[in-house]
Amino acid sequence: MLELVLFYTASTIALVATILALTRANATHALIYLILSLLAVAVIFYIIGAPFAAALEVVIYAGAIMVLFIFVIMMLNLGDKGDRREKQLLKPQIWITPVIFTLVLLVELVLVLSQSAPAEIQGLVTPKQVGLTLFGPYVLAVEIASMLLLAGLVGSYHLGRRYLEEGRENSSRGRS
Amino acid sequence: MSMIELQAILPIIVLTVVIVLLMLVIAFRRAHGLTAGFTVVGLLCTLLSIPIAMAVGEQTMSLLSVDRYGIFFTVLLLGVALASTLLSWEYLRHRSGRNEEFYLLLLLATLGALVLAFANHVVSLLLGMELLGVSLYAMISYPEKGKLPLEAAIKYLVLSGCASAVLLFGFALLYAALGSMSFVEMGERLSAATDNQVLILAGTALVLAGVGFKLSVVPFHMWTPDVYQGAPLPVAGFLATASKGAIFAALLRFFMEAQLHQYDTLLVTLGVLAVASMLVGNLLALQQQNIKRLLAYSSIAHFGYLLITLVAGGMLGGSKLAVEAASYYVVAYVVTTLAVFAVISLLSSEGGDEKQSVTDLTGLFWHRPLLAGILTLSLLSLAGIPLTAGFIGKFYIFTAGIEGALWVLLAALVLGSAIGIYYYLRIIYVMTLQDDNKTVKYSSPWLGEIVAVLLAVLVVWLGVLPQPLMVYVGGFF
Amino acid sequence: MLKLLPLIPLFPLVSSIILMVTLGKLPKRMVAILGAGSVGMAALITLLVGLAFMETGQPHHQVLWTWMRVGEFSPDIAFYLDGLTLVMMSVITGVGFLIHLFSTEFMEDDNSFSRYFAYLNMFVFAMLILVMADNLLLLYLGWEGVGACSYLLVGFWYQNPDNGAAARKAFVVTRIGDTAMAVGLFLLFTELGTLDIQPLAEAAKSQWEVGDTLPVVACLLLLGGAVGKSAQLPLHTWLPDAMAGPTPVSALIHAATMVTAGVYLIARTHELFLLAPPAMLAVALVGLITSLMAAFTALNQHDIKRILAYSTISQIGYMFLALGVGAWAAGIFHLVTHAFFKALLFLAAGAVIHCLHHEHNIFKMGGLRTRLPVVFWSFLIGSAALAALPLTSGFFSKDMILLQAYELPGVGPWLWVGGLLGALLTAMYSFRLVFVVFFGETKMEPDKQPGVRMAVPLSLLCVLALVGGFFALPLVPLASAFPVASEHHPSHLIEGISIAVPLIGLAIAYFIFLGGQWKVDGLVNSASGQMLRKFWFSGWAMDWLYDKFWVQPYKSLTHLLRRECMDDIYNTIVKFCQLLYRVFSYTQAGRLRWYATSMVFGMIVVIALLQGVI
Amino acid sequence: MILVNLILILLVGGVIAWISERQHPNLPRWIALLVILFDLGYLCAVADLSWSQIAVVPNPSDATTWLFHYKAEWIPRFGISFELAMDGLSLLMVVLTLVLGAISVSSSWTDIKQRTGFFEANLLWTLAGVIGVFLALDLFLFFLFWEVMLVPMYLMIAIWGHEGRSYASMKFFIFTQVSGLMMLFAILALVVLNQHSTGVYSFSYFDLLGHNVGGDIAYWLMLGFFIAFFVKLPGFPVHTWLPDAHTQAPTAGSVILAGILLKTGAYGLIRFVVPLFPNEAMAFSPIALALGAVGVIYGAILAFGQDDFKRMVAYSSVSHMGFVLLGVFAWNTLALQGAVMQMIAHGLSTAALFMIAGSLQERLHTRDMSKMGGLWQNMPRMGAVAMFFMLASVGLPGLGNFVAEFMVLIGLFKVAPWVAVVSALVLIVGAIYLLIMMQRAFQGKPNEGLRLSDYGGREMLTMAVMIVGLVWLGLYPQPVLDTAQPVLDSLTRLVVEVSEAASTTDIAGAFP
Amino acid sequence: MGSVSIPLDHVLLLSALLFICGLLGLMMRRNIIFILISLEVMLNSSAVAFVAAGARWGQPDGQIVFMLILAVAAAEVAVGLGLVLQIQRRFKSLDMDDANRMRG
Repeated sequence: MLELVLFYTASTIALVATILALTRANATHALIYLILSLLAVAVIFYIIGAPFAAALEVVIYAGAIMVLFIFVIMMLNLGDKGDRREKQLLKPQIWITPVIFTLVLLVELVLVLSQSAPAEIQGLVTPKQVGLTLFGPYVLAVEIASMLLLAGLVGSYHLGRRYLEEGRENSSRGRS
Repeated sequence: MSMIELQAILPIIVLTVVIVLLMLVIAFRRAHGLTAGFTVVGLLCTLLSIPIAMAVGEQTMSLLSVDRYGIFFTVLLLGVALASTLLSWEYLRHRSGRNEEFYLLLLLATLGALVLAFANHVVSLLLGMELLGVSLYAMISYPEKGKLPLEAAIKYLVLSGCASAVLLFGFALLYAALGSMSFVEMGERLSAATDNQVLILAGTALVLAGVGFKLSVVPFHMWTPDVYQGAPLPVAGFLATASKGAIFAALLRFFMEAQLHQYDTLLVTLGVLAVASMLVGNLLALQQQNIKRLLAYSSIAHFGYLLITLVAGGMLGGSKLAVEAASYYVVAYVVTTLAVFAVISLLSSEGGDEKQSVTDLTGLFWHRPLLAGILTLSLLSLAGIPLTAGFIGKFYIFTAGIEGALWVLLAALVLGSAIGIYYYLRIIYVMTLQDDNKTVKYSSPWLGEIVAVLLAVLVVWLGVLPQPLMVYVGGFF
Repeated sequence: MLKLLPLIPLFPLVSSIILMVTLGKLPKRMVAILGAGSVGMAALITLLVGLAFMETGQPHHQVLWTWMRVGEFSPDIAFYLDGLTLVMMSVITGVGFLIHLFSTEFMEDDNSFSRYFAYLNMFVFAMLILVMADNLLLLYLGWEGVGACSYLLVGFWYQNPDNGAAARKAFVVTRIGDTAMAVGLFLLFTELGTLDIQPLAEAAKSQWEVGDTLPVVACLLLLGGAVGKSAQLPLHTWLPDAMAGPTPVSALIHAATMVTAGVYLIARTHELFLLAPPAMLAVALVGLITSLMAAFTALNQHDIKRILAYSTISQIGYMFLALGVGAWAAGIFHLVTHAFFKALLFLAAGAVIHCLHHEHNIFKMGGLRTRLPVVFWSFLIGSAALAALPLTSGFFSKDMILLQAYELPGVGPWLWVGGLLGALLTAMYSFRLVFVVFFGETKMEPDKQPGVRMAVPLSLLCVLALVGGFFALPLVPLASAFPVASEHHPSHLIEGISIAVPLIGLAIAYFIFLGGQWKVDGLVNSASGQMLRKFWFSGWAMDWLYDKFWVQPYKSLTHLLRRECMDDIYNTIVKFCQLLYRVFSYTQAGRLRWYATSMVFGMIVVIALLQGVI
Repeated sequence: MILVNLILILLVGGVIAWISERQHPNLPRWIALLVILFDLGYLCAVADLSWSQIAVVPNPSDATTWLFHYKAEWIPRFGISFELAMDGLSLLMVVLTLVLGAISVSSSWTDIKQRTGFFEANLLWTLAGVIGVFLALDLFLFFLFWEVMLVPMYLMIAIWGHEGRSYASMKFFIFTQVSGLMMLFAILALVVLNQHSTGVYSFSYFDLLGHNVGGDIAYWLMLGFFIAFFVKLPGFPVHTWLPDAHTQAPTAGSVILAGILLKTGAYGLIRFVVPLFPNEAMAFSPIALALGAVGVIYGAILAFGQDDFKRMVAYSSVSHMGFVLLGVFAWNTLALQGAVMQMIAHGLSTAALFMIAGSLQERLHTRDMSKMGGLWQNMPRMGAVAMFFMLASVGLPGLGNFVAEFMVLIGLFKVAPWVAVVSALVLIVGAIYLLIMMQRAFQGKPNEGLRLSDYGGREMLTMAVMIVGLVWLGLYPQPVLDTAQPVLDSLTRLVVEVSEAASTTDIAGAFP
Repeated sequence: MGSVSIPLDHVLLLSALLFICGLLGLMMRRNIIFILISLEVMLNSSAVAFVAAGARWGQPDGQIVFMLILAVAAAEVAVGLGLVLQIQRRFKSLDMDDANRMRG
């Protein structure tokens, strides 16, 4: 019972936090809400028997990836000046079509899920199991994922280096 | 993993090793020619490893299955990568900036494509797709000047990420309903499953939407022209051929192994998407003045044609003819499209702005007859004129469609082709115009020209003597 | 001797080809010798062949080669010689030769002398083929060939657009008839399985009964062809305009030979017509009405050649009348005499025109009797024969026709009365012409006199016109060709009336146009008189009618269609595609949010489709 | 192998002509001319046919009874082979193609001044494609030639055409291509359905002749073939590509288009549509005949409305080719022979008219007849030649066109008298536009200021060939008729057999 | 914890809701940072769905996919943020509505 209550509470928090995150004008605020949402999701993972996933959610998602965002936001030094235009969110022509579409999609998905055969969560999957499987049948996936990360690395390196180099050029030009 | 399995995935291993080595090479010495040369050698080594891999016969592993089908696409994709490398070299040679990482990204993307060709599992599909995608984001935005590549890259990144999420969500629903992520097992459970049909269909729909995006099928096609236009020419070529080809290969395998064809509504959906792609794609290209955008629209239409084979395969209960048709068409499309991109990219190999407008081709027939000839040939192949690969492809689709009695789809195919001829011919016509103002001396990018000529030869060879390839692609699944 | 038959058309053909190929490089003298000489040779051989034929009297059939053979359809290039053919050939080569001779002088000053003879020889060739043909297809070849030559010659002086228009009109209007004839040939072949004239007649007789529908249809179609070629109602309008050609051409083609081809055709296929009495009646009526209409019109014209043209129409009407009443031989007889005197008249008119600075208006002439005596006498004799004054050639032939018409049970007497009226009018207009041109005061001085090459043919034709009918010479060979008419002599009263009527006409003409005793100005100048006059002058407003109901509608139709309305269909498709292009292009707005929205839309659609909701 | 060589010679000749341009701009012309003449000579010398051979009635489903037959494996996966065969009909068409090919080279002698090499190469390749169409008896191969010949033709119009060439060439290509796709569709459906009943794929004409596809679907397949050929023919209302293409093409292009390319459509009707689908074609024939008659008249009416000389001739082609349609769908020997004759005669006469139009344009730089007039004065030779071909087009007996039209009509009259009567009206309307053409261009007041050169020796020689040809066809067409006769006999027999078989099993009643 | 029975539907529903939130953000926001955040939300939602599905079958596979999704997200975000830096420099704006040079 407790789990159920916990689950619904966490779900509500996750949803509300997400909605708040996506409606903020300020990027930093939004990120905070998003981290809140991720933490709530981690709770849910824990409840449905995936403690390893819950840990990763907190450590990597909320911890590492979100920090990336925050770094960039800080680097860009985003002030309030960019946020003025976000006020347009309130204009109907901006939100009416997306909202209608999402509502339709929501109805579709809800209908689908409500018609699916009832099934229940089986229970705990221990980190050990996960580890064994990961380095068993999925060992190749790990290797490929490493390559994926390498690709991300090389890509961001290229882009970021350019950013830095150009920034240096600009500043030097500004100086001279 | 057993040795045999390792031997079977040797191409992937070799390519990975090459990537790592290339990184080291770049780290030690930054030299454009060296990097490109190393890339070429690496790709050739990968190609050479294929016979070794094939020596152990077909191997099905938990994530990858190395079979004739996968090998076939591997060869194709490696070929594309090889050609793209050479074209990129010609293209980047006269452009400033650090070019070495480009080849790294190219190889990473190729690796992703290879994984897709072998993927028989949701996880490998996901990883292959993402590896391909992430490398492409960087490749698209590679040029250091200009806003368009950035715009293209961010559009592609956001939309592709969205598509990935949709695809994953769909797979999650399928997984929730079936309890397995291996295609074959999914197929087995699918035919056994009686409940949860709704969930399965919803999952399939989302998967279709995700893959449809990557293949730029209408209505998920919007990104295509913008990304093509913004991407550097060799990248656009790679995107149009390797990326789409690999994803289609994976989709086809998923479709066949998971036996999705038992759902009539799926076939109807595919049919609707096919018709929409054929018509909208061709119509959008009708008066397009930018060649890259035009090719983007044309590729939308071509994937509409390709979907016909899936529908036909479904109607016929997964017939070999449909797979054969699809495989052949992919090859024809890839070779032809690559040839087109090769020519346009070579025209822009002088450096400076890319030759993107149709009017840039004015009089090409008279000052660069070789390239113009190749371009004409390729355009005719895209239009499906006989003696070219494109015609045999279309022939296959027609045959498959007739076997499946898909009259409406074939009617749309005829209609689409009719519109298609117009814009392909328009380019050919522009090339034949007299343009005596141009007295510019062109350097001759001979390496790239060799690639283009080889591609043209392939286009003709596939169109004139298709029998060997037909026999090969007839043996899948 | 009979084997020489193919040589007859060959001479003019070869001559024509030589003249065409040399393209006017030959000296005029050579051209003249070739042009006239070849026809002369043809005439000579005709004479020889004719004599040989008269010895036996048996029809001669000669196949040159198979033209085309597809199954049972196998028309040959073959000639058939019987009395009818012989008569026609004689007229064509004989009169033709004289006219050629005349032309050598008449056309001497023309730049296109060689072209003229090339055409004229070609015409003689085609006309000979027409009459010698053994089958209807070959006949059709000649038939069209003469039409083409007529077109070429009418438009000979091509620099004047009016001549071109006249030539086209001649060609197209006769083509209408030709088309009917062609359809007739289709019908005959489909029904009877052959186009060879003799077997055709046999087959028709064995397969069809008198009064069947099919022979009537077939004969009416053939009549259509004849009507077109022979300028009968309602396809007569081209002939007066065809006078735009050189006058000897008018003499040869539009008086003596080609325009009588229709008569020949009907005579040739008379065995078919015998199976179709309604068609026969139609022939007679067409002939009679045309004859009267043309005569009225001739009375009102003031162009010398147009008068003769209407006169020709009128006379051919007589021939049709003859054919229609079954007086085959009489019809052909009139054809022959008509060829003599009408050729004479045209040549004489040509001489007048030649000597009077190409003046055509008779009211600008006058008093030429003394200025051009040879021409005057020629004209007088010709007119006399035309008016059928007793003892001239025209008298005998026309008399025969009228009498045989009278004989016809039923409508016969009515036809006879009509014929008489025509005869009266003929006498009136022909002598009106003579009186106006040759008598009275001289209004214009001739600047030259006809030379020998003009005078000789005129003289010879004078003789023929006078005595050509005297012995009923042409009737001899015809005897074998047609069923013998009953030897029943009508009463003397009838005969007497027939003789008197032309004389009355002559008298009326005298009183009105020469003596001036009868003042008809008041009558003519009254409102209704003017209207009638205009009506007659315009040839009963036929041209106007055709223009209004055929030419103008056709022109507006072509004008309407010329922009190719079928393209509108395809252009609409193209426009539609372009519209779609613009619409779809508009969706490619370049906005990321919009693209994402479209993806969501796609997802909605795909889910709905897969769940079978849509 | 003879048949393969026939095509190869032209293909290789094209390449040589192209290359030779570098030596001298005049060289390609000579090479092209010699190649074509050599091909013609090769056909005559190597083929070495006697009349007794030609007189053998070929069995439509047995290739060995044909004059020549060549077959090589090509794509066994689908039962596609490289199969060429020649019978009397194809022989006639091939000879016509080569003769008109030589004529078109001559006609473009001075017309084309730039890039002669590539031009002649395209010309030769077009000819090769057309000959391929006339010889191919594997349906796949046939389609291949059918499509491929468009490309060089397209280039000829697009590169060397007149002011509106972009539109015209595009239209030409799209019309033929789209209709070709329908044919491809029909071919494949036929093959697949045949495969369903026999178990093997085969594209061979000889195998497919006896297919047992019946019912509605056969009717649709017949339509697929029909549309492709009908567009090419061209028939009303899909003829509209023709006036544009013919008008804008360079002279040689017009000559080839009108003289040869249109004939491929007619050939296809005779060779494929009716023999492959006898019952369906016969059921369709009322519509086809109606379309043919409308086309005949419509073309003539529109020709009258044109100011553009070439456009007028183009519409006259529409009108004349309507006769071919009539002849084919009347489907008796007489009408068929007429159709074959019409193909040849029209080839010559229209080619000549286009050459005249081309010469006029070359000299006057306009095709507008309202700007001409009185040209006879300046160019009597051209005038005379024009007059001859005008009369030939009018259908003057003694010339080829008459024989053709008469046979078509007389054959048609047996089958559909009223259609024949309506079509016969073209004798009148046809005369109207041709005469007015003559008037507007050559007659009337000459423009004194013009200094125009008349036809020279080369042009007169070319014209003489065609004049002699037409006269020969008009007066002694028997050799042509005899050559085509056995083929047509066998085809008509085939149709009769099939329709008799059908009437016993009463399949014919299956159509609405 | 194995005793609890949380209906799978509800977890999936949650993930669907999150997913739709992400989509909505994607469709409505103009700031590229927010668009990337929306993307993360969507990826996360599908991760939730996978974990739930894995839990439903008692398999570790769902969690493994989740981990891989983490890698994917990391890689995408890395490149994405690199792009954001460049865009800020070139366009002087993060508003994606400004980046619409290519159209038609």
